[in-house]
Amino acid sequence: MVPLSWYLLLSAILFVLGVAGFVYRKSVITVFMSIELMLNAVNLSFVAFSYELRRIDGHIYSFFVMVVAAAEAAVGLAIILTIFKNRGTLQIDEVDSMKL
Amino acid sequence: MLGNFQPHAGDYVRFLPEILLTAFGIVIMMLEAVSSEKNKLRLGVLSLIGIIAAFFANFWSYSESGPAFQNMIVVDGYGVFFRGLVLIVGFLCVLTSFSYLEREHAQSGEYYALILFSLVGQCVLATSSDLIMVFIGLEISSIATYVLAGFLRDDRRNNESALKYFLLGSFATAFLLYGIAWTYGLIGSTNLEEIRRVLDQGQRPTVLAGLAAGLMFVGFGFKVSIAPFQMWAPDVYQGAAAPVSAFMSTGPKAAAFAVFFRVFMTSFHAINGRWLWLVWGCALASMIIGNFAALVQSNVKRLLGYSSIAHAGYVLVALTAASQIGVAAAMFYLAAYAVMNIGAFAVVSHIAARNERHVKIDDLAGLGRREPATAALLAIFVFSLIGVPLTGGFFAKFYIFQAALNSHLVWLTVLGLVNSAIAAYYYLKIVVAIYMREPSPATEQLPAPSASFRVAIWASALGVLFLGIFPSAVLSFASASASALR
Amino acid sequence: MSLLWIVLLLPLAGFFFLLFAPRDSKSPFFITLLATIVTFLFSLELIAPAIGNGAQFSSVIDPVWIHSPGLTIHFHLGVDGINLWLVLLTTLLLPIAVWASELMIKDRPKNFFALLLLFEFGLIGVFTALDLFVFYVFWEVALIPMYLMVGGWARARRGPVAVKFFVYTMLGSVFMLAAIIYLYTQTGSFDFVDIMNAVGSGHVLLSPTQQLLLFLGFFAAFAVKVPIFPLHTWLPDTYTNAPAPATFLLAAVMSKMGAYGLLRYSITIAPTGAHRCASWIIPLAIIGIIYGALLALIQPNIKRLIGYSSISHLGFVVLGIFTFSQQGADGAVYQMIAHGISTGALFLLAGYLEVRRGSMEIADFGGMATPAPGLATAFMIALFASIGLPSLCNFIGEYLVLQGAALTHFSWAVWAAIGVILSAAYMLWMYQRTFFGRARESVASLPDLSGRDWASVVPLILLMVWLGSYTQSFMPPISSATAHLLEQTSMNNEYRVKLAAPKPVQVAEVTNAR
Amino acid sequence: MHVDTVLFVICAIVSILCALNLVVQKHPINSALSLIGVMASLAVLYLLLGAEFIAMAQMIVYGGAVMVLFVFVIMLLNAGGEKASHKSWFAQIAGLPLLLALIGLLAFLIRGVLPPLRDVNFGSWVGGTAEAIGRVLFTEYLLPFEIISVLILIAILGAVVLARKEID
Amino acid sequence: MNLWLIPFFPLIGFLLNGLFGKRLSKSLINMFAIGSVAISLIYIAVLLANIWPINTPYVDHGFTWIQSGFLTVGFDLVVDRLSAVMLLIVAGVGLLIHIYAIGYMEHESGYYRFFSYLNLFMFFMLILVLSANLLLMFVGWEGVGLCSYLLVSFYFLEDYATGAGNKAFIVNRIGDFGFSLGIFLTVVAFKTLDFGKIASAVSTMPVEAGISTVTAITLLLFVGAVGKSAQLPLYVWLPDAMAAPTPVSALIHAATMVTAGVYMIARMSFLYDHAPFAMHLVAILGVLTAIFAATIGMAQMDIKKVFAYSTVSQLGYMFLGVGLGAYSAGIFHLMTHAFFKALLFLGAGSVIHGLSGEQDLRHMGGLRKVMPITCITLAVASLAISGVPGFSGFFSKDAILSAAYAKSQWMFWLGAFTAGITAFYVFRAFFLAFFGEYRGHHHPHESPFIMTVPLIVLALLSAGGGFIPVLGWLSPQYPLMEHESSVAMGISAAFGIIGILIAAFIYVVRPALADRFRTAAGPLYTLVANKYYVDEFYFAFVVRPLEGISRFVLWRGMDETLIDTGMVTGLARTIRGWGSLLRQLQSGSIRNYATWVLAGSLLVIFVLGLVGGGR
Repeated sequence: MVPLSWYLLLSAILFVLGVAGFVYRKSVITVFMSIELMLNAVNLSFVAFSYELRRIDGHIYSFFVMVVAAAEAAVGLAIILTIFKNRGTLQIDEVDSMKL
Repeated sequence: MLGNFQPHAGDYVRFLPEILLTAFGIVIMMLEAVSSEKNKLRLGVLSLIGIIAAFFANFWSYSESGPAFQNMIVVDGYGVFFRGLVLIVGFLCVLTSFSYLEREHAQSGEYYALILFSLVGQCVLATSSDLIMVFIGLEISSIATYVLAGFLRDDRRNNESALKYFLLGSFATAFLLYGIAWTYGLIGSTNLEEIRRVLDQGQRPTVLAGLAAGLMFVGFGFKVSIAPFQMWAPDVYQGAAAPVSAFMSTGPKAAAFAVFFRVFMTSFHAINGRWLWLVWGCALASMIIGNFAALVQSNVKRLLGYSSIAHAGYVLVALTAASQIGVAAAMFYLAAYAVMNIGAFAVVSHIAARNERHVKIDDLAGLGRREPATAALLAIFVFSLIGVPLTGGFFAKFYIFQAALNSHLVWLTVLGLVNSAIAAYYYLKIVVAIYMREPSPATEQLPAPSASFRVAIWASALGVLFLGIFPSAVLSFASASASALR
Repeated sequence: MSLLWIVLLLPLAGFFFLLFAPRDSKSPFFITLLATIVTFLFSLELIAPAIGNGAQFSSVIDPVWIHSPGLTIHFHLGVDGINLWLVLLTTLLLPIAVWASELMIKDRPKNFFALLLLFEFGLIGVFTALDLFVFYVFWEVALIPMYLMVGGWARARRGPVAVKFFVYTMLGSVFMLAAIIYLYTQTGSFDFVDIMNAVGSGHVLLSPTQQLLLFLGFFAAFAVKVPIFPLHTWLPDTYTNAPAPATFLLAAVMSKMGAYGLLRYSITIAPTGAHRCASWIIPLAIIGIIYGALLALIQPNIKRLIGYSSISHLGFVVLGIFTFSQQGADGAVYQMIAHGISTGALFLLAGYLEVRRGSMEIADFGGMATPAPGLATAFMIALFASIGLPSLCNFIGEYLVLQGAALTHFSWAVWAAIGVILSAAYMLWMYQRTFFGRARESVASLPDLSGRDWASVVPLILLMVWLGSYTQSFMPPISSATAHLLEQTSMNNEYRVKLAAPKPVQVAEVTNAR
Repeated sequence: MHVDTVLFVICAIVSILCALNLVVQKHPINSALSLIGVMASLAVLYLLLGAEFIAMAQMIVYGGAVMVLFVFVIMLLNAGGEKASHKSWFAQIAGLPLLLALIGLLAFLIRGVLPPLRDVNFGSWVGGTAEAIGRVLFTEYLLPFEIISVLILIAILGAVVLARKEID
Repeated sequence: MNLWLIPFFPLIGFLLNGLFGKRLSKSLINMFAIGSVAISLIYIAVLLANIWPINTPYVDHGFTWIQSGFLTVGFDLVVDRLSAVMLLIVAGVGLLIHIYAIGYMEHESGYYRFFSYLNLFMFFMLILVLSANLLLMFVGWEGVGLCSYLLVSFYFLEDYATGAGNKAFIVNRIGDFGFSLGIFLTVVAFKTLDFGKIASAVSTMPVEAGISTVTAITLLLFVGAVGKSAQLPLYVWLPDAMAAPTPVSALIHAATMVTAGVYMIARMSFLYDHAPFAMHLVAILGVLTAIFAATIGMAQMDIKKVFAYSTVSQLGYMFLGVGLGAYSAGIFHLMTHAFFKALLFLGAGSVIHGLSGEQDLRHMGGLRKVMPITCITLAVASLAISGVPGFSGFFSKDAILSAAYAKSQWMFWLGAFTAGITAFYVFRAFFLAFFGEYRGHHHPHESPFIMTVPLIVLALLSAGGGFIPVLGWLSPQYPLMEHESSVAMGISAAFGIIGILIAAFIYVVRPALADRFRTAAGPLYTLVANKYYVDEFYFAFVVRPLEGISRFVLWRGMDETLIDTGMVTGLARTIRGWGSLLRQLQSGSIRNYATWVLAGSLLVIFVLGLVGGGR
């Protein structure tokens, strides 16, 4: 007997933790993973809501989100590779040559 | 039972532009592998053909307008307008890219393919009538653009701009997605019309609707680079190659605005009392941040990046008006902005030598003496960006502020107009450079402008002047199709 | 093809034709000269109908320009007694400017001539526009070429001066744009005539508050353009650094744009606002008169001096307009024309001085009368015209303005008339230091006006005498037009003031604006 | 105490702890592993919510493919731990309060404003079968399903463009 | 008959000489210059003969000059008995002086320029005299000022000349400021500027006790007169104006232009009659100026300066006359003064000519032998101005003084005393120039025929001019005041003769006395010799402060610092400051940007979720 709102709360917490990871982690890869965490949290909300609504569109959404996540992962990691090739570092704070 | 889900011909006609673009993109991808270094140009031409084909398909689909694929997309005047707009943007950007790719010795096949695919995403955005399509279209256009931003993988600025755009973009997309999730949970559907219907009934708690709208606002606001989500724009536009910046600042932005307006004017219309003030503030903030910060820039690309923030602010004024005229004004504005901004970026990419060494305002000095024609056209673009009459920029601004005043937004209008006057200051620095100073080394050793470049800027200039002098046609179409957003 | 079309489009046609002319040859000059002269000849044809029609607009053209659901704009142009002479002034002075430019502009002459033609196009449009949207369009169109001329050919500080000039004007005009659009949202039309009818007949009622806002919106643009103290500081820089022909046009015709706008639009559309604001505008005008004169007194640079003097002169125009009296209005219009000719001539001759000496500093001159008696004489005549010697042009304007002021409020006339004393002081002092005395060797060998130069000066001198001694050839259309205009003003004013007491319901309130 | 309550509590705690670990860990590899933990526990929760297919996909696509990719890249670049930096001071200072505000806001909205929803008990609704998903995917969601292939195409193309070595 | 022809001829002369003079021979220039004036004089004579006797003003309505609203100003000319007298004086004396100038200017450069200016002057002067409305009169009024400026700075290579020219014009402008205000007020009061209409309008009004509209108008117009006719405190330009060639001094600064003020008041008498206060003021200022200038005249060493101050003083007399209501007396004196003062100047001119430019009395003396004609004519003029019975000056001055004697005693005594002083300094100059030993180092010679003839003619006029029945002639317009008191006659004549005797005693009988007096007077003498330091005063307290304030307070302070740097540039700098502040947001760090997005999302959610209300 778990009220659904707990699930939503959990997803909110995970979402915020993802944001926290983005804001506080200094390694590009970890930052990227934090985004994945946020997407997962969103997925949880989708699934939870579709449970409430007794409809499976939510599942479809989370499925698409996974696909998108995978695609993003491919491209994102490729971008990270180029960064590493050119700068030899993954410190996100070092990538700030363009500012002001 | 599958029968009523069976797509029929009309659906394909309405979706034809996307299909064509995809097909051409794949073909180009294939040819890239087999074609030799010298006939790369053909790929470019091929992509141009693809875009033109899609453009006509777009018209055809207009004749067949209506929803398609179980209301996933809807072809209406509004959608067709923006599809046409992004296609024109793509066309001009491909043209400007020719000499750029040649200069940088980059393999062009993927480039054109990516542009075409990104256009697919933007077309989807323009016509999408379901949040799922919004999400996917946004991702398609964005991911393609991330790659384009970092296309020269050995260029540090390209990398950085790609990384920034990618990370922050996905970050914002997560917010958008969360908003979609809440909308779904609240409404039980993600069809825009459906959302509107449900919200109009007003049983749902508007606070949560506000939450959903807010989270989506973050996503859209980021894509169209309005304050307080504008940070990325200057860095990314500065880092990416000039033609890509031209593309990013016009195509995806226009498409994002299209869907932004569609969602907020259609779905969340019921609670616009909640967001109008917010938009008011964001519009003003964007104009102020964009214009004021641009005053102190010396790098033309970065300056244009800031100015793009300001222009997004102007468009947002139209959203604040929240009226038919407002929507029409925004459509017109984005069209005008597209042509003039692409023109400006095109000239910049012409001046900037290999690896874009010359992108400072000082590097433009004396262009008027070296290349009178190019200089004159650049002047036209700049004056249009300022908003001088007989250019598209002026009429767009005029129309936006007319819409604003129609909704009694007196102060926003006055402040916005004062902003546009202040903006004149930094735009004029460009005119001063090209006409009132002695030639710089950059302009001294300027390569002869390539044919494709000439076509691109002349086309843009003609577009600017056409929109400025004979706006009737576009305007009528815009205000007629604005009614799509009730 | 109405006549006004020809007058308006000939310069534009010349402009496009010029784009294809060879760069390094005489042909740009001849094309431009031809275009401007033909324009002038055609513009002469405007006189007869304008005088015939009296207060009504003549040789009107009114096609639809922009037509879309919810927005229809007519390209409405017309001529009446007020703008008739301003148009003619423009079309007359342009050939003279071209004539002088051929001598004074050596760098990229083709571009300069092209800009001159574009400028004429814009200016004719500004003066004849009868649709507020069209007016604003031309208002800016006239600004661009002037900006480029000032910036591209200035002798020093090119960028800063030009940008200051542009941004300053732009900052003013955006308020006018806001006012125009707001007026549209209230009246549903940009057409000046329609608006006047709607307002006059009471179909549209503007509350005093709205009128005040409208008026201030227009005023911001015009005040900068005139310029009215304290918005004048763009003027000395611009006038001093701009190339001589540009300065000539700036002072002679462009400075009239603002005054014309004040007369034509501000006081008619928002009379109540105008009447309210007159209480502080007139002091500003008078301050401008005296202030400009006092500053002219001690300027070390001839162009700067004349620049400040024209601040003073235009103060009279503003004063005349805001007396809301027949004499004042007539005088204002007459003063516009007179100032255009006299100050124009002064700047033209200053240009000839500049060409000869390569400087405008008074200190670099002295004793010019000995090597160049002709130049000295011409300058002397223009000078006396400009300080309002009776029987020369400026006197009529200044007299009528002051007379109007005296009739409204005698002390205004007293203060303003001080400017007349000072004008003699600064001009004569400058003349003494520039032309009198023993010629220094630095100027001793400078040439006198050539016949070619005289050709550009003589028409102006003749006009000074004509305008000054026989006003009947110019005044009747002006009077009838201003009379009509003032009647509208006062009628609308009373009408509104009556209705304003209980605030009309259908007036959209300004206060609920976000 | 009902069983799925227990399961929920356990998985929730595990996921939150792993997520926290992701945030606090200085070395990417640890973060990656803890992210996998989050995903695993989420998969369980999906099952509880009757989303079998999604649960499976979660494990296969996410836990399997995506995270492996991450770990692979981390190893490839043998990305070391983070160095301290004093740039982005704004994030350091303002981050925490903003995060707390956000979670507080969300919590308030979920607990305070959201109308009471149904309770979750395992097995009461099992709509998310592969069959059901497939049916919907090829009927209502046909277009998204088709068009997302373009996305994947782009991903491939982009990865190739960015990651491949210069041939010439 | 067309009155406009009268000024038209000189205008033609001006145009011909002005445009083509450079290429014309001297004889042709003379023909045009003299001819035009002569023709217009003849035309005047014919005209007057035709409309004789001018009982009603003869008005000639020309074209409409200005027409605005109710206000109509026409190019209307009028001849009545007053302007008839004035016309004859201007044209007659003008002609003589033109002729004289031929000789005087023979060796000057810019010969054609000089005569064209003179013709232009004649044109404007005749307009002034003939005008039938105030504005047209103002045209002449300013026009003659222009010519005076042009002729004073005729020697434009010399700074003193050009300076004097500027001074003349600007000081006149100050007067004209008042005059123009008078015009405005007239329109306000009477809605017209036409003399006839104003007169009829005012005739119905009562005589004003205190200061009111009509008084204000008259006073403002009088300010103009003060400037033009060099009265206190605006007389300062006239002595400097002696920088002009002598014929000019004779014509403009003695005979005609400077008397315009008097003419104007006589012309506007219908207004002044209604403003007793203004009249009183005119009289007082007149008599004060008379004595003031006379005292300065005693100590001047430049022969032309002496006569200049005497002009100022004599004008004072005229104003005294008109101020007392004795318009005809004032005009009468105007005429006689035109004769003898023109003669004085021309005589001085011929002396200067003979001494090739020498003007200082200390370098003259004993000239009666070498230039007898000049000497005799000058003697006649001196006697006339001293009011020696029988000579013209006697009658006119007597007319004024007897009016004063009747009206106010103190004015009379002051005037009479001034008459004495006048006689003294004029004869002082005369004796210094023609008696004693020659103290200069030039070779004096008598002037040529062309110059001496006008001298002789004027001498005859100065001698017999008193017998011209001007008073009677004007009596229909300005009724005579029947108080020819023999007392006044006697006293003034006595003063005059005493003055002459003193002068003779000091400068002829005992020349040594002069220096002793000078030393005895000491500071008083220096004070007078330096014209009471009025010029210095004006310079220190008007010109300097004005320039200083304009330069430092208004230009540097207000315009450049406060408005331009402060307001304009300041605003720009502020905005740029904001810009460089806002660009700090763009720290370039991804994490900061994300934090901003986070903050923004919070704001958005907060506003949308919790703040916004229904619209």
